[in-house]
Amino acid sequence: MVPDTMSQTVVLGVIGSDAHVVGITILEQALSAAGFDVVNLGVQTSQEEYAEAAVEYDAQAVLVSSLYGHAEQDCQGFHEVLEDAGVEAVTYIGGNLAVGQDDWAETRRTFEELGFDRVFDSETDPEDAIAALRADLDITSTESERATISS
Amino acid sequence: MVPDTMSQTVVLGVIGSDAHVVGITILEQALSAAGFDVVNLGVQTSQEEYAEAAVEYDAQAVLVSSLYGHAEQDCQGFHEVLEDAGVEAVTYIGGNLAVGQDDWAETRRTFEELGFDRVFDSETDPEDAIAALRADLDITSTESERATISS
Amino acid sequence: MIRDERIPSDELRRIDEEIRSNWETGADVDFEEAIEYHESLPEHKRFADVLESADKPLLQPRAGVPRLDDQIELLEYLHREGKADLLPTTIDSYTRDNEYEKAQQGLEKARETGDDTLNGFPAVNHGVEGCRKLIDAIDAPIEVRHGTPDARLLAAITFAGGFQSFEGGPISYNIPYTKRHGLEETIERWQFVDRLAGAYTERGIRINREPFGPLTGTLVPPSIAIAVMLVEGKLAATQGVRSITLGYGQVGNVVQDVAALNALKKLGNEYLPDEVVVTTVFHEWMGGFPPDEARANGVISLGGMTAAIARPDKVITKSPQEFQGVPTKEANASGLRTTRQVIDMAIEQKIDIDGIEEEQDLIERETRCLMDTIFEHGDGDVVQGTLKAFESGALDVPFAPSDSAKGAVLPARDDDGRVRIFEWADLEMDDEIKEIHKARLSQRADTEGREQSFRMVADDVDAISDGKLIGRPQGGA
Amino acid sequence: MIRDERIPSDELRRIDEEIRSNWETGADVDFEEAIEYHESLPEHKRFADVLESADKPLLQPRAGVPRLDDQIELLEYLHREGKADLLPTTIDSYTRDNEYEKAQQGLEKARETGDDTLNGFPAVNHGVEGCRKLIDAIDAPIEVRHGTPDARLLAAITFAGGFQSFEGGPISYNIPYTKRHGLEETIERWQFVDRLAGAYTERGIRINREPFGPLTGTLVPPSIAIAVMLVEGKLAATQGVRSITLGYGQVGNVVQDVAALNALKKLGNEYLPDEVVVTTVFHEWMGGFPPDEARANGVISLGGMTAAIARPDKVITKSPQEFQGVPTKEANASGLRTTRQVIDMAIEQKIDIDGIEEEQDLIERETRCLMDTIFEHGDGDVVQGTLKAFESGALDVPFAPSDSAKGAVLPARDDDGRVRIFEWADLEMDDEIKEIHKARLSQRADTEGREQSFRMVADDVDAISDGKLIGRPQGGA
Repeated sequence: MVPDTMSQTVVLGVIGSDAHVVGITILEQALSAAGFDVVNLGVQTSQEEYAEAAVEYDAQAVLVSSLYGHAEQDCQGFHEVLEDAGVEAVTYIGGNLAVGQDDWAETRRTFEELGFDRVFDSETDPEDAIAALRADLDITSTESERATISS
Repeated sequence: MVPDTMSQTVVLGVIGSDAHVVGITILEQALSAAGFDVVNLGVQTSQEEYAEAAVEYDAQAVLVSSLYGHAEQDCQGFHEVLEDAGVEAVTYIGGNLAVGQDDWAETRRTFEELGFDRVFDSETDPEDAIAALRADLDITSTESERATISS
Repeated sequence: MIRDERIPSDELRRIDEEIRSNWETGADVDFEEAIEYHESLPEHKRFADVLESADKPLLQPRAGVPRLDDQIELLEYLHREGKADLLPTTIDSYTRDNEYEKAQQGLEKARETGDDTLNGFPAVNHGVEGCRKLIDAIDAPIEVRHGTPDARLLAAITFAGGFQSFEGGPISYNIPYTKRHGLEETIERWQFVDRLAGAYTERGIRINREPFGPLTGTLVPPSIAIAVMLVEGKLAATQGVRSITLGYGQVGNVVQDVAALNALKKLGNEYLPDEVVVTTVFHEWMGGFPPDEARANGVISLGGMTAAIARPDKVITKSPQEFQGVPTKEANASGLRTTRQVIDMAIEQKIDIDGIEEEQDLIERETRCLMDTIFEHGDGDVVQGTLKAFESGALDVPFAPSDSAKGAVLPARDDDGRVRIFEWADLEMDDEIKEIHKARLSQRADTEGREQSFRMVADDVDAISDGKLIGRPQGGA
Repeated sequence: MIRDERIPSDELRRIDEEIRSNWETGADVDFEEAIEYHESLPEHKRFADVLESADKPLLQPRAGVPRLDDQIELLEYLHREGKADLLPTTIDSYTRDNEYEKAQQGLEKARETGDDTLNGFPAVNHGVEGCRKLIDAIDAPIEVRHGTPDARLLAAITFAGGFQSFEGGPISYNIPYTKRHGLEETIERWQFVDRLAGAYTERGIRINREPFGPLTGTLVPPSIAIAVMLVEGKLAATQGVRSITLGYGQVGNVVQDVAALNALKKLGNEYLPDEVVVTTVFHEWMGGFPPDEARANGVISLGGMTAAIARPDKVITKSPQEFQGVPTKEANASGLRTTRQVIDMAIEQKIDIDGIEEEQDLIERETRCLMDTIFEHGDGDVVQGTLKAFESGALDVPFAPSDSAKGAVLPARDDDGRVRIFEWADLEMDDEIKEIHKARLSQRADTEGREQSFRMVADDVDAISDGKLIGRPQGGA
């Protein structure tokens, strides 16, 4: 195992009443394989559960997934809840974020305004999320590879 | 064989430049099985060829098939050609008789006005044509069955 | 402690009265009067009889809209234009969550505006009378399809309302549908549903019950699905159900799908009591569809071809608009007719494919391992065994959102496109069988020049919607 | 007396000059310059190379409109949206009848009005330059598809215009297409076409030739179709053609279709000279289609499934609008994508169906009977043998409109849906084989409780458009 001090902890889950589990299951596998410590909260996760887990595991990143089209309402006030709990992690959201995703630029802006650091569409590969995490958490690819080799 | 004096001769063919052969092949088989003497002129038959065959074989009926949508123009003057040749046979036409067969009643009237005794659509079973021939040529079904049995 | 035992009559009556008080329409249910209503229905509306006496696979779509008139019109259309043999009534999401008040608001809004404000037919709110108007109007048997963990009131009302078939079960409507409903709770709820169906059955009204075979709909290994079907079938039989339709969702490999349907039928007859008439239902591909109607028709047709070879008793069809969600009625009927054409062209042909028996044998061995572990976990009791096996992970379902299953087992396709198990986690299985799966996946890894990894799983999940069966690496190795 | 011998160079030149004077655009053909043009084409536009090196069945639709710009747009669309691997240019009916003047009028009217006044692309009228603009514009190989008994000028212009594949042959573009063109005449005409293709081939430009396998498209028994393919392949090879694609039209029974494609490939390699590269093309169902796009998609998908199992080198696809005639470009692309989806989902699966070898063996035996009788009729010469065998009826095609074939042989499906021969007329065949057909048809008659009769033929002709494979009696026996 990678020593705790070196590893980066990521909390992930599906927000709201959404029960789409396939995406985060695969993301969990990809993040683990890439050397991250993953806390998978599963589907139908409330804003409070994200905040509690982020505090408990001292997470560097909170990844929110939503595929059933109600992401915007489910994420109202999410960043206030995180802030109140003292969470300073980067936040990403990804999935089918609007019912009719005609204008992706607008959808992205909506979620950036809600406070997310990055917004991904449902076609995003796990690798893209991993690359973004490495950039945002200041991990070089080499470091991570070293970690994988030593594990 | 049925004696010549008892049998009824039917001339059939596909008129104009039409090369659809399946329908008349099946009709030929059905008419033969029902006891008629059949002269099958095949596809791409001209008005003159019908008239010549009707005279040569002393036909009681001339059956015209058309499936490519140009029946009306192919049949212009057909009954004059038959009359000039001295043909007194009943005449039937069947097939896809108009390009857009929306109004079948109108299509039927068109061909009746051209001189055909009966007009059939492309869904007609051979049995219907045979029943019509028996009625028009005054053959009882029993007679025909007797003929079939004696053959 | 909940066990696989028949609910006593007085307990049945007590629960029945209790749950009927959950919503006002519950008061209209009168069992004796309902029996009379069912007896008045003509033969061709008796679901179990129609299904069990069919000489070729019957087709059934999915369909549900909030208003009664619209639902009648929709089902008439699918019957007339889609030539559906059996019809569905799909229930809305609020009713599935027992939120009858919200369903009522949605229904009233639908009546006011004419919009489909609910994603299904709120049968509880329509009540016994509304249901019977539907049954009376449609000239074919109709099944209730939903996804409700606690379907007791829905069952009480729809059974009294004249429906003679009811989809779902304690595992199959829990594990894939909800996160927090405990399995023990849903088993108890569904014992009541089955007992109620059993009560009708004893009076000569054989209510058909249909456990939901596809589970999570995503690369579920056949033996896991079949084991869940056998458990739910056994639980229903214990409560007196005598017409049970076991389900299976297409994985897309023809040999494996035919083998699985054969195994499902065989093991169903073996594990369920003799007095139960076992039938099978095949669900056309339940995973992601191509975002293109032309390609979707290809996926649907492969399902039709599989059905023509395996000859299940029923096929649940998909529509070419599957990608975008709820289809128009035209697209729904189109999926039915495409399936019908393929089945009718292929079903009279003798198509015996090599390797089906071998694959069926493997599926049966795997299923027996899982059934054995369930019986062992419960010391012979299926209910306790199921609870404990899910708890230990000895029984598991891939991609299960429920907290009641570990969801740790992961599937991947082998080099022939058959679904194998890549990550076993704690799933109970003979080592010999594990070796077979490992060897088949290793063969694929060799073909693709990459290691066995979760990447295969991820690629396979998207493969059919991307136009292939197997998620091969794109571009370079 | 015309024989299967190569046209001498001077004779080739004489005919070439003569036929090029039939229409003004003939003057623009310059063989040496044409060789240079072909040499300048990139690898991915070389038809024979692309087809012969493919590792899965390539898809090709049918498509032709009168104006050059429209044809470019149509082919670009089918390439981009339909993902067609190979493209077609279907020629109009006037050109097929060598009525270049009428084609010219139609083309001019099309240019004036924007309407499609012709049912295809009049390549002779577009001339060498017009053809090359098309070849230059489209990023894939393109084949000329037509139905022309005398295609000499069409070949001269399209070969010089950069097309590297040309459908048709002296039997397959005569017997099913026209009444009065003599077979001797069409053989002579096509010897020139093949010799011209051979002349290009000698210079390194391998023009692919594709005899039209489906013939009359209506329940053609596989052995008859294959015998005609072998004859046309041999005639082309004699004239120097080295890339030959033998065709076969789907009959709808999977086992028989796979067996026929296997036999076609095997016998093609056996009967044709070693220096010829033999490939195969499978035509999706050429008979009557259901008047319903949903059902038509089922028919198309069964073709895709068959192709996935038999793996021909090429598949000619149908569109869901087949019933109504020429499809929109969207429907045409849709037929391509449905076919692609089915093939791509099924092709990696190991699907070995029992009985294919046995059926293939029967087809091969039948074909050898027919080939033997052809050789005997001609005292070893294929041309004379073909002429005399058609004249005697020893070789025949069902539902042939041509006076050159008796058209007296009649097919019917057996109880499994395979096409057998019900009326042999004078077709040459071993008695043992006739007994096999008779027994299979008798089995069907027993199943249906009726006598073997032409009614079966009539019912079978309509069956697929009515939604079934076999034309069973409707209602009572």
